[in-house]
Amino acid sequence: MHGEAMVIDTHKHNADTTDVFGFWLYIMSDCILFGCLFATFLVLHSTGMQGPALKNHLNLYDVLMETFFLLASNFTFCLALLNMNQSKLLKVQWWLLITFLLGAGFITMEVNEFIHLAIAGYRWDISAQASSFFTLVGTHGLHVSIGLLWILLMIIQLPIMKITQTTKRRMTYLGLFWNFLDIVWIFVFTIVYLMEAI
Amino acid sequence: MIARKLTAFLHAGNLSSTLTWLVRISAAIVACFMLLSLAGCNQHLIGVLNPKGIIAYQERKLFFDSLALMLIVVLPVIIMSLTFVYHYQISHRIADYKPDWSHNYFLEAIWWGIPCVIIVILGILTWKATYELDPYRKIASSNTEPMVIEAIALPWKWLFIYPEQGIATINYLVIPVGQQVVFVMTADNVPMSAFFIPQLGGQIYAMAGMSTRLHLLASEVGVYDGMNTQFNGQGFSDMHFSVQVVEPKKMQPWIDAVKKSSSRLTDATYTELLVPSIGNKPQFFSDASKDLYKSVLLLYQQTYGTTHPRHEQGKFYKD
Amino acid sequence: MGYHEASNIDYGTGQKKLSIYVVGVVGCVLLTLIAFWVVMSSQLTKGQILAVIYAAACLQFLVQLLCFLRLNTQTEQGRINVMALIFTGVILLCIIMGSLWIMWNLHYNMMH
Amino acid sequence: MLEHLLLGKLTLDAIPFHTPIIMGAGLFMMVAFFAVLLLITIYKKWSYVWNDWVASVDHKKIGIMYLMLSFVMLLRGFSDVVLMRSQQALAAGNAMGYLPPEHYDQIFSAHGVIMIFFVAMPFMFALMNIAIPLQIGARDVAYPYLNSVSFWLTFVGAMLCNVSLVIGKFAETGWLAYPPLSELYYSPGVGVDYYIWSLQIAGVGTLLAGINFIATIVKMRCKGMTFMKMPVFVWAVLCAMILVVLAFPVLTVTLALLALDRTFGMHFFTDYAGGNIMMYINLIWVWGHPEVYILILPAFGVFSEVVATFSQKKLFGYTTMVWAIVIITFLSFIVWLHHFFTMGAGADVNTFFGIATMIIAIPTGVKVFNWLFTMYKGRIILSSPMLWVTAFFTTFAIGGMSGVMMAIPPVDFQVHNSAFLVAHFHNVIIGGVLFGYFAGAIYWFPKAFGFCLDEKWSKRAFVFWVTGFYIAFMPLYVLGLNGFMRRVNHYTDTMYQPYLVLAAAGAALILVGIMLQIVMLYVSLKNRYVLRDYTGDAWNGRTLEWSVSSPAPLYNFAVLPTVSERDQFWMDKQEGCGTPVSSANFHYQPIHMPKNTSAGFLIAFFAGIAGFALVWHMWIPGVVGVLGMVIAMLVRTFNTHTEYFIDAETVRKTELAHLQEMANAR
Ligand code: HEA
Ligand code: HEA
Ligand code: CUA
Ligand SMILES: [Cu+2]
Repeated sequence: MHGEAMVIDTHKHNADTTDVFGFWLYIMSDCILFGCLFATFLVLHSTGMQGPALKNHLNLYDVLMETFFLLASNFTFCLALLNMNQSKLLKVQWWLLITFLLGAGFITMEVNEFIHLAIAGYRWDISAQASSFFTLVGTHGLHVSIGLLWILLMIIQLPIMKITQTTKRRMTYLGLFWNFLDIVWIFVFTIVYLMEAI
Repeated sequence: MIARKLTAFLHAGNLSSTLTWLVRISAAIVACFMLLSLAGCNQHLIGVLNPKGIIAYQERKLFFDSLALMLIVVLPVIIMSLTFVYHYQISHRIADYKPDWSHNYFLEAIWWGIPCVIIVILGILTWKATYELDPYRKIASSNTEPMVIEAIALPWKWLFIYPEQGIATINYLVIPVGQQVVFVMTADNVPMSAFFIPQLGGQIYAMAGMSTRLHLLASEVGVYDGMNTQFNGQGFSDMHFSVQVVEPKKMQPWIDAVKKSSSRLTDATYTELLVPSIGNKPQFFSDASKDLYKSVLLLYQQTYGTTHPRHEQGKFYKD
Repeated sequence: MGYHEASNIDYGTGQKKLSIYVVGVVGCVLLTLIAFWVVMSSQLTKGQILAVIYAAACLQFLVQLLCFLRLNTQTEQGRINVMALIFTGVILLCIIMGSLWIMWNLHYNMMH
Repeated sequence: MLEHLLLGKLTLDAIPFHTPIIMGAGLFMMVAFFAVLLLITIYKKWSYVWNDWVASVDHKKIGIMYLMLSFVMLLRGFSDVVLMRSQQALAAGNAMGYLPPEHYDQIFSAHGVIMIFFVAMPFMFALMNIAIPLQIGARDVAYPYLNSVSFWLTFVGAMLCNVSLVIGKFAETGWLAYPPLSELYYSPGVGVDYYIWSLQIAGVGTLLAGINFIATIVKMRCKGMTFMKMPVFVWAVLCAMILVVLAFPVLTVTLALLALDRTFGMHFFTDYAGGNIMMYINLIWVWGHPEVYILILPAFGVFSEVVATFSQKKLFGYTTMVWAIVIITFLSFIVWLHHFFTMGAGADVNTFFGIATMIIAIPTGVKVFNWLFTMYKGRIILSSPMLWVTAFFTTFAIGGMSGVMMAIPPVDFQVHNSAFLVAHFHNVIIGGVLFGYFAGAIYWFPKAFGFCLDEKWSKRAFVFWVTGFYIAFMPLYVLGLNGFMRRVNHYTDTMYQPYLVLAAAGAALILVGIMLQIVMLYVSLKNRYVLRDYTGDAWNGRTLEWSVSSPAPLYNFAVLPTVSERDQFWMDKQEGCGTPVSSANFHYQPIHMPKNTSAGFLIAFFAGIAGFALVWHMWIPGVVGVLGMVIAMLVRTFNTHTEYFIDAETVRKTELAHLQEMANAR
């Protein structure tokens, strides 16, 4: 009995891993969210009713560019994490900034594409296929934008709060989130863009 | 034995009043089920309990078969729950108390096993019946080719088109006895609806831009109630129609009579029908276009952009 | 245990190593390019193209899981994470495949 | 322009001045609301209410707030029931009753939504919050702050749903808002938007709570409590929460797509332009079927606890119980099509899903048998929780049986959308979920409030509830088989009327039951000193929550317990060392606890503003709401002082006081 009482506080000692586990669960639920969007996209694209085709408006080289932006940002974020472990605050911020820029590049290109499509007459309210395209890609884009805000927040917060258990944990979350978005993009790239182009 | 136990329940002096109530309740349930089965011979019944078509007969049979099959376990469960609660009450001071007895392979095997067996039997029944009674499937026991009737759900009324005869009706169906009929259906300017004639057989949804089918075969002459079962707005409760099952030889005279009707199903009359209305009386049209059904389907399949193809037909809801 | 040991908290997210990240990024770039090339300029049939791009996507998914997310079963937390992922994957497959199967059948029945 | 951005579609016309019933109800609610605010002000309780409740992150208090939310919503849900039942009893033949379709349609839609989302779900979370951390020997849930966010989101969702009563209207579409009926073309009003946004907000709250409880159960169990030593309630909740995390995102997506259709003219579920209504129906049931098992699994958990406790016997077949729950969890994801057999997917699909559905009867049946044999050779104390369990067996067996019958597609073709279906699901939901939660509420009431409920009134209420239930719903089976459909506002065939009058009488009996429950609450509150539970172990319980005082101290356990057996507390009591900490000069330690925060309330508050603004297309308030949420979250992230210590002396005093009380009680 006495021995156990010496443990100051079990709540605390679990807290960090509990936290990340919770975030992991959130990501699992996000997987389902994207899964449903993919299913809807596939269903709406496989029925006979077509409407205007997306294929004619696509520029796949741009999409390839976007893919590489996202991939590169993922890599730079990992570098930020590496430096976080070695407690090099300035370098962490530096890599975060690069990550942010790459991500921002991705979003800019995507928004650009959307505007182009809309101008060319492929608007979200023209057909179910268009709706599902804009919604699936847009939801991913929204997630990336939230990720960007979060990266900004970390860039500001890190010098204030320094590298502590708390900020490390937050960086771990953010890493999971950012990575997850890249994984979703693999499937967006394949299912939405490549399949459309065949 | 069970009955004796039950009466013992009711008369036992030390019984708490609550328990008495419980027993009365279960008696009430039994009464309910008796009522159900007795109800079968009541001529006023208009549901599946009083079937007038091949499909409905089989569906009722399936209903009672599965009920009987399941009662094999469910009745004992109900009886056991009441007896156990009664018997092992602490006030009864039964010496037989085994606070740690919590595991027995044999017993557990039994209650995994028996439900499994029942579900396997039920599953096989289901498998066969689902294919046999598939609404898309021609009724095998009849060697006639099905007569085609196109049904369009309109805002709170049904339009029936007899394409081969070139006539149409509102909320009124006449079909021959002993001959299978296939209803091909869709909806226009109304949300998803469902077509159902309980005494003849099951139901199926009708949706705009899509075409579902339902095979039925009436086996007795009579007048039956048909209805929409899927809630589709304010006029839902009144979306009933009348089904006349007649001798085959009476079909032609009726068709001829309708053909003499002065109103024809033109584009203009159809447009009027698209306006929401509740509780329509039967109407008859002498001349119905063969392509109407197809064109309604296509309209929904081929309209793109932001305006609903029927946006001119007036607001669906009085807001 | 207490605060002092906090530095080796078990996030279940594996060890961070530059070399592995580099392998990951190179792998992903290659797989992306392969898929892209197959679509844009190869002479394969449609079925074959589909097979290749799906295979590339799945492979890249694995590469990302292993090299970036550093998913592993070395630690307790890691195992729980993997389990959660697998269960989610199974359910996701049920939902997506089930929906497609159902919708395909409905559609088939309603267009004929 | 500015006016449009500020007020959107909202005008004074939105308030139904011309309908006295609604205005009366709305006025009553407003008066009650302001009366409460006034009372708080008069008694100068604002700081107490704000600091100790609104800002609380204590799972015990959040549990109580969930319970109160559920109770208030029950009154709304039941008033809907009274209207529906009386309308259907009256409107036969040429009579049209007193509710025109546009009201009646809102009423059954609101009833379904409120009962499922704002009565049953909060009730479930109430029981979970009250019991789970205590049962697994933890100080709190994994994320106390998130717990508060979840509660307030649920609360705000419920409020948004109720605002529709006074400002605008509610959906007239049924509780699942099938398109195209719920699309802008067929439902141009704001009803469906209220539906979407109140469920969206409450849904996010539920999802977060689900994550929270999984993390709690997986990571926070006390030493020695392996998975196979958890109480069955904990298992049931774990699985239900897994269902939440995997199913609720589907609801979020489905409603979001519908919202996109309605707000931005997209075409996911329109009946033209390639939209696919069948996909909505498919998706909503991918969520909807697991949802009903989310409700029933915790009830199964409660039954397991209650049966074992009141039979004073170990739960029979623990391992199979757990496996049954796990199997049900998985199966519930592959049966959703049974809700639309009649859509016409063909025999292949129908057969598969029909049989998959039936299989669920096997693990469920196993559970029933295990409960039965827990009672067998036990010593049953017929307290009111046990009475509810007793009633559950019969009711659920009937309801489950009718469910299995509908799992046979050809049978379903006949009873789908009929009163038979209505009878089925009230049978399982009331007889399973509600009876179970009632049992749980009475069982854990002393743990949450420190005193027991009055047994006599409790039993009286029980009798009326159960009889009322059978009289209200058995006639519906007969009606359904006779071609009486659900959601009808009136009917021409007067043959149905006697059955519907009977059903209305049953609902009246239930009403009496509910009133008796309120009397029970009142009487118990009045006699709370007599009914006080000094020992902390009101029922001679088996699990850890009974080893601490009632109500549990802020920190739950002075020393986190260690277990080596399933019913550790029961075993300890058998060996005569019931309370873990029994020595007065024990060496207590300071305890680390999360601080209260009003961030949860604020986030939810702004979410409510955003939701209301989205309903009415008020873009400026919408932006304000969203920004408010984001800022509240950001500010919270900069706050590093979120925890504090309860010093050892306070712990010691609290514990000694409890020991003293126990000694006195003896
Ligand atoms: C949890 C779910 C739930 C519950 C409890 C109930 C309870 C009741 N329901 Fe309801 N009902 C639904 C879910 C529920 N219902 C749904 C989903 C629909 C479909 C809607 C649609 O068509 O779209 C429906 C539809 C529905 C209809 C419409 C049928 C039709 O379509 O024609 C009717 C008709 O009378 C009805 C009756 C009743 C009655 C008499 C009760 C009463 O017997 C029960 C009274 C119960 C209570 C008043 C609640 C009990 C109290 C609590 C749970 C909280 C207690 C809290 C504390 C003690 C802290 N219900
Ligand atoms: C808590 C809620 C709950 C629960 C637990 C269940 C449980 C079950 N439900 Fe129910 N159901 C609903 C809530 C619930 N349902 C709701 C709300 C709807 C309608 C929604 C709407 O349309 O608005 C619905 C609708 C619904 C339908 C659709 C009908 C239709 O729309 O046409 C079907 C069809 O298969 C079905 C089947 C089942 C089955 C097979 C079970 C099984 O899990 C039951 C298993 C239990 C038992 C079988 C009893 C105990 C077992 C034994 C005593 C052992 C022996 C038994 C056998 C061997 C058979 N349900
Ligand atoms: Cu309904 Cu295709
Ligand atoms: Cu279901």
